[in-house]
Amino acid sequence: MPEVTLVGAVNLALARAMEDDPSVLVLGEDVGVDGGVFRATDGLLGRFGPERVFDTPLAEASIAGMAVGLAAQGFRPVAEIQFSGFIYPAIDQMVNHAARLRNRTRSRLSCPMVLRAPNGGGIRAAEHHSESVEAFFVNIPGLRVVVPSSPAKAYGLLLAAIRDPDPVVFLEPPRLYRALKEEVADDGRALSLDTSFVIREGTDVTLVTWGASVVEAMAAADDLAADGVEAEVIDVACLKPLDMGPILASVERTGRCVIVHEAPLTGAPGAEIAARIAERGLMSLVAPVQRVTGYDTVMPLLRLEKAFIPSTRRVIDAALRTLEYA
Amino acid sequence: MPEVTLVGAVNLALARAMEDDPSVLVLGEDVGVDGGVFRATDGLLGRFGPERVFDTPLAEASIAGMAVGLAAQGFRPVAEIQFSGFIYPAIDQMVNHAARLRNRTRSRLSCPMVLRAPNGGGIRAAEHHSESVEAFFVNIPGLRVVVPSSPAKAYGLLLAAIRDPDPVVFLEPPRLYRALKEEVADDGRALSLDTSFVIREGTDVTLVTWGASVVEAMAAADDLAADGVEAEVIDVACLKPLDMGPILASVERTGRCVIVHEAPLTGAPGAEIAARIAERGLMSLVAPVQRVTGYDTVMPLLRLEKAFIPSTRRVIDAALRTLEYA
Amino acid sequence: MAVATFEIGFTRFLDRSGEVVQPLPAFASEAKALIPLYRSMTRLRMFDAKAVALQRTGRLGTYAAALGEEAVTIGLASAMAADDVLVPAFRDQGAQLWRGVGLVDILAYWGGDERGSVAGPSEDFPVCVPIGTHFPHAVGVALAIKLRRQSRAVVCIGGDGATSKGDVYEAMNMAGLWQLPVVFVVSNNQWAISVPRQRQTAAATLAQKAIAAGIPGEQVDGNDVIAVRHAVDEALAAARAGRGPRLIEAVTYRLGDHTTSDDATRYRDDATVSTHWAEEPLVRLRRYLTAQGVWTKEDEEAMQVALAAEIEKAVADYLALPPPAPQDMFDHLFAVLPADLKAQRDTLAEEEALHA
Amino acid sequence: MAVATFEIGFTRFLDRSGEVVQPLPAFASEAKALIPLYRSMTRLRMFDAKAVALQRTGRLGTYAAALGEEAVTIGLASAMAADDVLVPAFRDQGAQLWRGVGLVDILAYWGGDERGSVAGPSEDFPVCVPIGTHFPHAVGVALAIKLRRQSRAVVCIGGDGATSKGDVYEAMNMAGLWQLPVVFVVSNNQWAISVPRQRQTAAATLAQKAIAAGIPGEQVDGNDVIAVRHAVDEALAAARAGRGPRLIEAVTYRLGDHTTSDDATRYRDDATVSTHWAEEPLVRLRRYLTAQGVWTKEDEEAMQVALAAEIEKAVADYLALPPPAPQDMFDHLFAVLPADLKAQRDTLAEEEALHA
Ligand SMILES: Cc1ncc(C[n+]2csc(CCOP(=O)(O)OP(=O)(O)O)c2C)c(N)n1
Ligand SMILES: Cc1ncc(C[n+]2csc(CCOP(=O)(O)OP(=O)(O)O)c2C)c(N)n1
Ligand SMILES: [Mg+2]
Ligand SMILES: [Mg+2]
Repeated sequence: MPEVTLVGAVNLALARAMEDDPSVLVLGEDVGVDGGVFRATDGLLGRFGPERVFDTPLAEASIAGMAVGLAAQGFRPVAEIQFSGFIYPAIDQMVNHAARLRNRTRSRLSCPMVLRAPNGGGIRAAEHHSESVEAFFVNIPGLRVVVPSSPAKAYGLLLAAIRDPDPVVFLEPPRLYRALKEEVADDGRALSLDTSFVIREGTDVTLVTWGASVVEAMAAADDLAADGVEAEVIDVACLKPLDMGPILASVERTGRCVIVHEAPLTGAPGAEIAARIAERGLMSLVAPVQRVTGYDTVMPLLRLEKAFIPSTRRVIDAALRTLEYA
Repeated sequence: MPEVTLVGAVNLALARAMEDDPSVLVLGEDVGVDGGVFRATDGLLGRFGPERVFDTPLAEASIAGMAVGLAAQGFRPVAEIQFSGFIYPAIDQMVNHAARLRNRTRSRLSCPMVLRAPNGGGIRAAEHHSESVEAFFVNIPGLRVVVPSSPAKAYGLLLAAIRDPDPVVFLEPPRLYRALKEEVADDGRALSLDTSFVIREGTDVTLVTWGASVVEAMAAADDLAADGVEAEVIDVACLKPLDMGPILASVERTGRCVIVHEAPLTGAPGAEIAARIAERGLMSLVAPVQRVTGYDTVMPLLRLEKAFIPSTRRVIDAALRTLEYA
Repeated sequence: MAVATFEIGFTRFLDRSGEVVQPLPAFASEAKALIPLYRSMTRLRMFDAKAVALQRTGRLGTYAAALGEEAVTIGLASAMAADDVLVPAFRDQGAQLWRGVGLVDILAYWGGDERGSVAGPSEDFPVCVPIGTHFPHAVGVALAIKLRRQSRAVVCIGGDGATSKGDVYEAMNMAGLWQLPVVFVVSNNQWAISVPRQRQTAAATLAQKAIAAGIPGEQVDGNDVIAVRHAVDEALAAARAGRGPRLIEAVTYRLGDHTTSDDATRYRDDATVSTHWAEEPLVRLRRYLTAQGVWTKEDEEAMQVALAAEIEKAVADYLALPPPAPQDMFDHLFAVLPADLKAQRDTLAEEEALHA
Repeated sequence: MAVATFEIGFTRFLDRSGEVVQPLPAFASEAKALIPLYRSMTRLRMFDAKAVALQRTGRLGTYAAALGEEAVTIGLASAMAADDVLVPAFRDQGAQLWRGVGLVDILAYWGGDERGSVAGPSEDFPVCVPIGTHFPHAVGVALAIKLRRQSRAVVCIGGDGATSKGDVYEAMNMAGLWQLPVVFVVSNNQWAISVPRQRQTAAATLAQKAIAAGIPGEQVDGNDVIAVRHAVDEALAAARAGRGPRLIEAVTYRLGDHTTSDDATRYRDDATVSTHWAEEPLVRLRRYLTAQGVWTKEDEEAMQVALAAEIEKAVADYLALPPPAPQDMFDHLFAVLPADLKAQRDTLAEEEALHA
């Protein structure tokens, strides 16, 4: 099994999906000869040709909108938005069309498309290149929202997203694109889009997170373990629909929950998770649910981005706060 | 004091703001001679002339973007989006520019604009005309999000929004536009944008809501009172920034909370409120926090819209569920 | 130094009095062949009138009649082959009807029932309410057709107001770039609700919007169904032959309110509207048919009776449609309903049962 | 029948060898008057090179040099009056510098510090990173100017890639409709990252995008600073006089990578790029100035020494900038920080203190 980076795994999954299914297309700005600004689509043009891998004009609204048309025709377009800070013009198409085409035609037409974008900071990028936008998609009925946190998950979840009969927004953390390598078997096996993943077991406190923040959550769990505190870590990965099963089961055991994400606090998916715990796991809780998140500020330019992104330190502090309750 | 409808109060506030401050402009599709499709801007063109009240081309992205430019120049544009289902193309401008212009220039430039739109269903309108979009705005740092629920609040909050030095998204429930009349003194007095409003006092359960759902929450409170259950009702009104003070204080007394809103459940502002209760009011809770909301479905066409909109019945049932806990 | 020059043409065959002003295209060489067009335009007008009446009496939701624009929507549909794909705006029930969507379906949709969008040629898009957002869909469909090397094409329709939207421009630009088989038709009815076409743009014609996209643009008399059909015919032939997209501006006039929610007397005077009645598309075609001796008063009466009966029947069927079940709102959200939605669906069903 | 015709012109004064190909405009009648332009273009090129070097050594964030496009950005800025408003794209540090923004500020911004956008003419917009989204801002500013009946104007800049965006079209259309005092300049450097201009649009020129908006469009040689300045001069004069907006396409070439994050060798070959070096704007102007006898080798050397010193000084000042405090991220979000944000700010400050 080859060791690949997360962006390498994205590339593998795209190639595998295209190999398996001639209706899969890859499109977006600079995805062709350049192979994507992060190289996620590297080599695909050479391998699958200009009819299946093509650059679009610079027009995010219509990249999404054109994908809707292709998908309605039975293609499976995988459209790349170069950075999630430029995804906003595509929201109109996602909410008003992609996510409702099946519903509004009572399944006469459907929209099996994927909208991929790098999402999040920590790469010393320019203004507008480090945003976390998942909150803009989780309220859209008919949509799936997926955020991988490792090469294996990127591979398996992206395959699942491409094969899914409905539209998926797939947000990749660029901070993890080349941060770690992992053995990934290119076996065409998709992961489920309906499951939260327990990635570390523990009995004292539940850390719930996704995307790049998985790194800080796992580091915090390591540090806490050194102090005798066993944290369970759950990578939600699929933010919508949301699988609360493992989270509620864990909180039932630990009684404590810290939610960690990079998006600004207010109205992000962490709120939804906390709300569902307050509804369905309340009686298990011995301590207030904590959220360690980006602040409700504009993502600062690079000199301050580290101060914005939830640190391991902040996760540990929050976990320890929950442990102050008996 | 004249009795006015909610849409009448919007009109009064616009006129008052324009009267008081020559930098206030009203713009949007059909806001001029037609007076807006709901008549919110009726008479303003005649009174303030075509340089201050003007129709724009049909282009929501640029209506918002042009307002940013006007606001940076010191005007106070109040831009109307005809229905909130057409507000999505404006999100890019709101998040990437309006809400961050002050921050990214360290206050050299600022953006005192208001983006108004009817928001919500219940008026037997066509497809895409009954959406609830508040969830798309509450995660945007630097923005205020306001939803009036009565003529008096519409008047006072809209005045405050127009006078506020920063951008405000102002979402008006069309179901209430003409549903009730109220005495509103046209005295130019603004309400605070930093306060949740306790609109009915009670000791047994806290109903937290905003916009049109205030109607069902109040009706539920009446019904519950007939059964001896005293519900406190809080109209959040300003969804961002969020004033948790009255909510936490109430839950501290009641131990029970039902959140009611029309937007689809997942990731709507109700989640944020529940999350904050789980964080800061957990120890007061005797019962799980309940949310009575629109379903996570596309807003159905008019034959089913009543089944989608939270009913008084559903609010009562949820309140009674919280009372099953001791 | 001039590096590029452009020209926008205008085409008309039948003038307002039904006189032929230039040689007719082949499809119109026999006057009789135009009768189906005339019949469909009349059917649309009668149906629209009925729908408006239903709305006025609370039995339909908001409705947008095509009054005055029948030649555009029927003309373009009549140029299409069965396997071409229609991507319509919200006022294009005429084109839908021509292509086989039932009167009942149109009523069901505007009556607030998603089942109204099931019928019709299976690849056609349902009508699009958010202005202009369907233009990129047409590009995607056309790209799909091109990738499959099929000889068919897409027709996408928008209004004068739609031409101000950025996505409409983006879509035309993409279609031009890739030389896709799509025909964009702008039904310039001079109004976007209360905003007159002159307040949408300083452009002298809407056809010239095509120049920005590097594609041909032309104007036709949108009240002359022969001109509309001819232009769309030619554009479709070019598109199917791989010669790329075109933009056709059909110049017409909205004779009625914007929709049943609108009161046009607030922003335009009846006198102006009246002058446009002299241009309207049905009369001129009837005059021509009559002059050619292929249409009589009796034909007219018989047609009207038959159409009225058809429409009455459709209305009765529509009114008899059983209401959708509330839990239907979950059933077409996803191919397979995810677990957390299934829970919501169950709750809804339970509550319905409980309080039934 | 033709109902509208259009023509796109092209203007050049200095060819690639620095020969004058047509009578010069008044501002250029004395060759000496062009020296400040030459000096600013050189300053920009030297500064860009330094910034790229800083990025390469980890002391600056991503940076977009204007290599090859100096005549566009300096030319347009030199045409502006102090009280005109600049609404720049992300590659327009040249125009910012001309208008008084400090070298240190440019470095601070691209070095990741919001304080870099404080300086400069107080009404100018900061650079815009999301492509094309600033075009509507320019419209708003121009409308403000028109409403106040001021005699000033706005200059808004975008790239060839930007012309594919819907908001860019929408903005030009609005500006045309209201005849606003704004000049749109497209710096067509032939590339949008890896996508060549031919893959953005089928339009023969980008200047013709203006036709859709009903405004005049023209091409100029974007490597000829005289042509750029002249066209913007004239457009600004028309705009200030109430004659509405224009679109100027400046045809130039991006000689370097897209930004420091880019590796242009992946998608274009050096040989092609080389041919464009023969067109670049500094050499041709220097040839002209030298031929006119107003510029010597000694002048060139003295200028380079002075500029290098100025730039070194700026870099030192930039590197000495104290880091922003983390809680600064709260301080310009709102005019008055709302209570719930104040709590977040306090927490952040406490945590910083605790773990310092
Ligand atoms: C994006 C969007 N904005 C606003 C509206 C509200 N609206 C419905 S129709 C209309 C005018 C459309 O004008 P035009 O494109 O000329 O079509 P017509 O109504 O004349 O057929 C408006 C503003 C909408 N449906 N979509
Ligand atoms: C809306 C948006 N989409 C994508 C990007 C990423 N991006 C940055 S520059 C660029 C190309 C811009 O090309 P052009 O407009 O020609 O300007 P140039 O870089 O040549 O100056 C792209 C795609 C962006 N900044 N904004
Ligand atoms: Mg119209
Ligand atoms: Mg370029």
